[in-house]
Amino acid sequence: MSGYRRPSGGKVIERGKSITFTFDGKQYFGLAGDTLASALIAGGVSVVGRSFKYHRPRGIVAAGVDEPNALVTVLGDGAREPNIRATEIEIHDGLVCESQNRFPSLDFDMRALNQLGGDALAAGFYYKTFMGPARWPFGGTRTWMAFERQIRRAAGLGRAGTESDTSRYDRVNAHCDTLVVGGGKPGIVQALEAARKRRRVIVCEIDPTLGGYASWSGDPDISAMITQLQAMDNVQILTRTTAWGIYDGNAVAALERVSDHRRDRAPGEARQRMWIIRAGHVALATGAFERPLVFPGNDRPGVMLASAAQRYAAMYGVLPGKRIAIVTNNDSAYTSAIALKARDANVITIIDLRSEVSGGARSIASVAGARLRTGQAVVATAGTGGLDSIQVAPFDHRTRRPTGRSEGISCDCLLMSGGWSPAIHLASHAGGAPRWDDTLKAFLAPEDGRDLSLHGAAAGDFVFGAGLSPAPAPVYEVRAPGKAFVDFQHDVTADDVRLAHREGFHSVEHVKRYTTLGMATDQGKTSSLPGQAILADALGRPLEQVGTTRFRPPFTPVSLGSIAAERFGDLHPERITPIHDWHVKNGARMVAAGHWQRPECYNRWKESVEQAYIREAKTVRRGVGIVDVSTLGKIDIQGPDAAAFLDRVYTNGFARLPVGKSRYGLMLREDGFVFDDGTTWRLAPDRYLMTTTTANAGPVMQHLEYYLNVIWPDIRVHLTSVTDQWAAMAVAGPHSRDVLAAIVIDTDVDNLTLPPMGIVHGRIAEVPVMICRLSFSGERAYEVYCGAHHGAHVWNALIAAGEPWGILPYGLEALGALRIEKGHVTGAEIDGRTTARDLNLDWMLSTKKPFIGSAMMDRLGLVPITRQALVGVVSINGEKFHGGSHIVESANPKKPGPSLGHVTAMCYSPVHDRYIGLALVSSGRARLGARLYATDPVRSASHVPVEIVRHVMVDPSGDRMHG
Amino acid sequence: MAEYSALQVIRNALGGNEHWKPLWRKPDPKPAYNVIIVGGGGHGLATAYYLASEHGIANVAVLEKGWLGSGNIGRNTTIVRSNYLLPENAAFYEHSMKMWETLSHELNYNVMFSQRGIINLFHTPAQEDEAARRGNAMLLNGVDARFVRPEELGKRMPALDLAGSSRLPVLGGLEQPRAGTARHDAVAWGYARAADRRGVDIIENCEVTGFIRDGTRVTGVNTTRGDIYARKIGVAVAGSTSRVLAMAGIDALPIESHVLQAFVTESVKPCLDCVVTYGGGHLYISQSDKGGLVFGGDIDGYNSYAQRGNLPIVEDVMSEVVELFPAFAKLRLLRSWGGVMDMSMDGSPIITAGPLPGMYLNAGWCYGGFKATPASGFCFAHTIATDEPHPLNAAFSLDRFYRGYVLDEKGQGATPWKH
Amino acid sequence: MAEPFISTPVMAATAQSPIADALLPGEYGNLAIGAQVALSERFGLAICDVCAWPGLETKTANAIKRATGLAVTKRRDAVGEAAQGFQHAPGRWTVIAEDPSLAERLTRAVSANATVVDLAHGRTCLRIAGEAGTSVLAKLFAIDFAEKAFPVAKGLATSHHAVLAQIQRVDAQTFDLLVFRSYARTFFHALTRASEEFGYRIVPPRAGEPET
Amino acid sequence: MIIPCPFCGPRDLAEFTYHGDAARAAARPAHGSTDQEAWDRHVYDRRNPAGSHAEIWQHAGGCRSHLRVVRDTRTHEITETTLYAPEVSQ
Repeated sequence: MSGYRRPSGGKVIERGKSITFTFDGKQYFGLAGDTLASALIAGGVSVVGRSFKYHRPRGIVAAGVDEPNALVTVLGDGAREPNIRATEIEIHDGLVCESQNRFPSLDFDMRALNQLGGDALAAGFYYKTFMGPARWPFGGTRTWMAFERQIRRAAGLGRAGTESDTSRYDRVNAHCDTLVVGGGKPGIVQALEAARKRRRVIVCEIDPTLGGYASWSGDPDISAMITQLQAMDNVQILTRTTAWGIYDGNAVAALERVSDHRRDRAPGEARQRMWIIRAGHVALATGAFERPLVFPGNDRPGVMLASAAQRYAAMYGVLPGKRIAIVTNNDSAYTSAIALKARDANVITIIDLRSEVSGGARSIASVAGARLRTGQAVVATAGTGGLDSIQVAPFDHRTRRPTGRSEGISCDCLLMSGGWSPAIHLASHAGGAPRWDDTLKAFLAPEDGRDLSLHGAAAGDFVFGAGLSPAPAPVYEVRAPGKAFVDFQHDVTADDVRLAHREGFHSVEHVKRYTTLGMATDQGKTSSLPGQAILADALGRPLEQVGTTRFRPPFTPVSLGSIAAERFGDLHPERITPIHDWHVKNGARMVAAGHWQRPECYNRWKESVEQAYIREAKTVRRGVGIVDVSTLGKIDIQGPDAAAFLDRVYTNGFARLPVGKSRYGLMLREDGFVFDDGTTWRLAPDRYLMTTTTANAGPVMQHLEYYLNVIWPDIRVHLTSVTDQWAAMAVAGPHSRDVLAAIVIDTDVDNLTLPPMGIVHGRIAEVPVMICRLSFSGERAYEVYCGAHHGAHVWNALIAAGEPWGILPYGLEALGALRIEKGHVTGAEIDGRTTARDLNLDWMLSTKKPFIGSAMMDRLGLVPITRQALVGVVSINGEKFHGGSHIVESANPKKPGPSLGHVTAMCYSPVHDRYIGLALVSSGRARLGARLYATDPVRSASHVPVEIVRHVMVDPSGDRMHG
Repeated sequence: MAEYSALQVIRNALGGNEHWKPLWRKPDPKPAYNVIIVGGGGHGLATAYYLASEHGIANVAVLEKGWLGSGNIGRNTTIVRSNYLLPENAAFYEHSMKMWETLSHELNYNVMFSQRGIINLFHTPAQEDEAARRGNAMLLNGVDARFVRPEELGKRMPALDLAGSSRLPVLGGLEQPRAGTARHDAVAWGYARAADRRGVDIIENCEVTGFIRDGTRVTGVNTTRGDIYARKIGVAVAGSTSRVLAMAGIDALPIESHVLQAFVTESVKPCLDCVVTYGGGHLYISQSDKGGLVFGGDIDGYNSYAQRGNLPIVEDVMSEVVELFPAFAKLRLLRSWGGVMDMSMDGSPIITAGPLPGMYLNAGWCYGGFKATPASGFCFAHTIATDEPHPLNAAFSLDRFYRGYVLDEKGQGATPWKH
Repeated sequence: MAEPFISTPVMAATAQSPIADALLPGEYGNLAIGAQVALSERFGLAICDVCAWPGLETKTANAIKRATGLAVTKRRDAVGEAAQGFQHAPGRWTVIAEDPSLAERLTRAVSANATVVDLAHGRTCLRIAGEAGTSVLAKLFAIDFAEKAFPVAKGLATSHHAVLAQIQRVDAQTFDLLVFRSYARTFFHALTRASEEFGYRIVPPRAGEPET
Repeated sequence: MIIPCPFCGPRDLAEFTYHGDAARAAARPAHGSTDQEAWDRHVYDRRNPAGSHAEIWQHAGGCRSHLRVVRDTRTHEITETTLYAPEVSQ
């Protein structure tokens, strides 16, 4: 193409402010205000990319978001950003971009050989071949996968990076009475009207400046209107902002390109910002897209939309060629012709597919100095690299075919106009079917009753000038030999659409899926309607009955980073206990438990995790240890019916629990399976403190709230989450009482004052504490609760007090080892599929009262003794086995036979001096004493003989705990 | 019609592709059939195909209210896997997997089943044990499985952030190497063509508006194209199950309809060679042959028939993609869409005779229906033809819920939006 | 026999703020036109949740008024010199005050009309003040911060993803945020990050309050 | 989706958790009922209508109230929202 910059003109560029950028390694110059596209056209570049399938050279077709061809990769701050439309990149010094989908170079692309495949590569050819023989060695999916590898390499557009994207994305919530999408004239009119009524208004404009079509078509009123709008204090104007989706309740998602157009960013400034705008009313003034025409060779660089050329001339002072021809089916191209002429363009001819052309159009053609050829069509284009000439022939618009001999016209730029399609995308996101307007030959927005309106061209209100008609002739295709493209990016031709029809694909959705028409990065903004028209022709039905495919968010592609916004990397929410910093300072390996961070173990002397937890567990069994259990869910339960409420939600009784005592409780789901467990403390006749597992704190709270608010509103109970109010630490081991006795004041902690499950109040190092004698480990143990802000202080005091007895902190792994030895269940066993009986907790199922789940827990499938039940497993020869191993009967690891169950948890047991575990094994109780195998073929290939034992493997009588 | 082959493609190309025939006929409905299948999606078409091919019952009509394959068969994220924990599910989905491996040949239509592997990432020691439990279950059930260590993950997925946010580093993954992706629409078209070739009538734009009853027995359907009678009527309408069965007077089922969104980015050159799932949330992602990253997450979580979802899930899913692959922050979302899922009360499907005499039900696929397509059709055809469940679908009965024999792969109980 | 704590006042000598390490006084971010927001922690406050029994909401509001001097009613939240109170759920108030005996006074005042739960340790109170305050908060919360929708003294409950938060507007440009203590550190991090583009100042704790 | 919480005002979907059909909650068998069939129906069967659906949502990320929301499952249009009161559904 022989585009060039005029010596004057260009509304948005700054003459004299030269910008240097790099494209495919070569330096170019542009002007401030240029897009990459305008700068490349001004620089005489015609080939900007290669097409998806045939790798044909492609140039710039459009001037905005509808651009199908000119996609480049921006090489910014480390992370590559592929597939960005050159028409949307504002150039700035230091911009580096490269073309895509070409090898080895843009000018010479080996994969252009694909074109030699010709008709064999027509739509859907891959469904019919590449299957290979049905039998070995190339049977199954082998053949296809070999071909697929090649296909994948050839497909795809730009290349994604592998380096982390370090740029910042923001998310902002906004509220307004009226959201105006589109800052062209109709949008500004809507915004001003709403603003004058003192409504809160937000205006989103996709371009850097307001004005839209009015601006580049030279509307005399537009500057004043913009000034007026900018002066309103109740109007927020967001430029470079694309509203990309409308969701339920008029929640509109929009992307603001905050600083992509600059090299430098202020501290904290985002690259892009996602707006979520909740609008009372949405006014869409999104304009319309000009359609291309489908004729052989219409994809040659140098062929461009007429309005795009007009826009480049007006906004950037750039003309796309020295000899310009125009082909059209409607009057709007005449407006473009005269506008180009006004900017010194040489418009040599206008080829109109229509045989009848209005007087208005004729006179414009003559003013523009262009020879008017009515009833003619472009039947071929020619040129190397760019466009040199076109072939024009008489045309019958009913048959869509040329009727006579063609004539060559020398030109370096061909502008096309196939009429206009209103941008109704956002209005259709709710799913309503667009309505066909047979006058405008366009789909208009569905009426779906939401608080949403359309204005200007988006509503089909086209104004092309005095005496010009808004209605195109319903002909979009010239059927002549040669590839005529409907979807430029995806290389879908008119013949492909007809082939799809021939093969029985008669729905527009079928044609889209079979040919990939409209599935490219421009989402069919240019290709949809011509494609549908060709299908309608093939079906012999009016376009109205063919319909259009469904519009889906986003309106135009948006970066994943902008939608994820602040929600990744170091901004992930994380919960820490009051003692967190101590853990970190003292060598804890922290591990995630839901959002919580918990110590896994405290490594010393380069110990392994296993060495550390064994040491820690031994300390608890022989001396005394301390563990941070602040993560347990805690719920304050108050009210006259608190006891009755607990009796309903727990399987066991709580009404008769004395004040000052706690009890272990079990909850079922309504369907009879186990939901959660924990201890609940009675602090007063009408007040309990419930604890839940760490993982289920939230779900249990919601469960209780649901029953209180929805099912049993008469029960007078208040619930408050106090998880964060209390720091909690368990002191466990034979010397635990010694440690407490040494430091707790204001209460005794002897066996009489503080028996198992008893609760006392006292103070530790001045801090009021509440102590409950509870054991998860099976040792004598106490849970010390204090106000969370004092947690670290009390923890330190306990550590200091425990020094004479060698107190050590222990982490999750040791906690796990201790509980496995004792046979306590956790989330690994309460996995949503186990019953109380499965877990040997049937003793907790009260027969004296109903409770949630009691009606469903005795169903046929929940009671057979063949169900998997909780047992202990002990390694017979001392060999290590693993959590997640399955229990099998066969000694042969190669033929393990069916699974009888699995190991839910395992550890090295200091007490037994060997590896032990808990397992859910079918008919578990009947297998006590059996010798089976724990097999782990997927991970460690271990196949370890184990003995099935009772699940309580330490101190079954409870003497240690109660002593 | 001629078999599809490379030769055929070339021969036709030389003829300007003028001689290709429709994949399926467009017949008018006959007054009666042996079997009517309501629902022209993957499962319905597969059922019709296997009725004809396995049971010799070709006098079959498939009724589709819109265009063929307009439901979930064309809206899913195309993943095929059989990495299940529970033996009943494992047996069924593994059978399906084996059928997938030969499906293109069986149908003489390339469904592009690509066994690129699926990797479920794990991030904590507890998750590692969970993964081992599942992986071992798979191996013991005769399904392929292996552990993948971080070094290999890094090599196979250069953009994967192994360190994660440090809160959830990648400790490894459980891979099913034989799993992969297939071209979803092609499955519908392939089954439609193959069923049609065996004489099945595929009738599009034919909406069922009621059931014709003889006492309790269902003997036909009223449709927008007239009444059609049949000895047996199979219903395979996924998210529309409750709606359709309500016409037969069934006012409640263990099913809720929920919307699941799916997403695709712009095409890029190959950068993700397998299917990956994130253990720190709910995300599954793969790259299509065209180059787009295809992914999805949780269902939106409220009853819906709208085939579109809302922003909270969109944001959740994008944040998880970027969490795993920070480089992908700069890739761009091209399109999102929604499908209506028939969420069952335990997350597992229903393939059964009933609930009325003469009626057969295939439903409850949650968001796992695509990979089940061949086995679902195979078992449903068996159930319809023989009035007995195939051993593979014996556990997928309707009364299992009430009897307590639930197949709760996720352990979430009767909370369908959590499965 | 055990007796429930009515409250566990925050004792300056032994208490530790979860964000103490992050509260480094100074100015950060984009200071091209100076810091446009000030962030601080109001540490050591008494914080209570007061929940009325159905039908006794007015009596409970009156009791809060008696105990704190705050002009709260069933319909109005209040910001006073020594205390603040707002209804964050039907019949349910958050009351905060400097006075450590707040919980006891409230418990006495509401008697059988309501229940009181001490949350002095369970919640972290952050204050954000300044011109850009609402712009920062709009990044974190999907709440309309316009004064018409969110007038001075009003308080409400909302959330930033997993983090539940209660927010009270203290004056046109000042907000108090109550978040769960365990989330306070990451939340404060998010807050500072959201503030960076506006420039922010971390205000040191007032004299008499613990510094670390 | 925006749900107008009667106490808090319009709030984003993200602040709410779903609890399903309000009619089902209202029809829960009495505590202690041993009518197995009634429990089967309650726990497992759903009406799942396409159209107007009265359902329960909890404003878990706000005031934590349970709401009764009438919503069209085909369009997501919300026509009614009240604080949940059991008598409403009966």
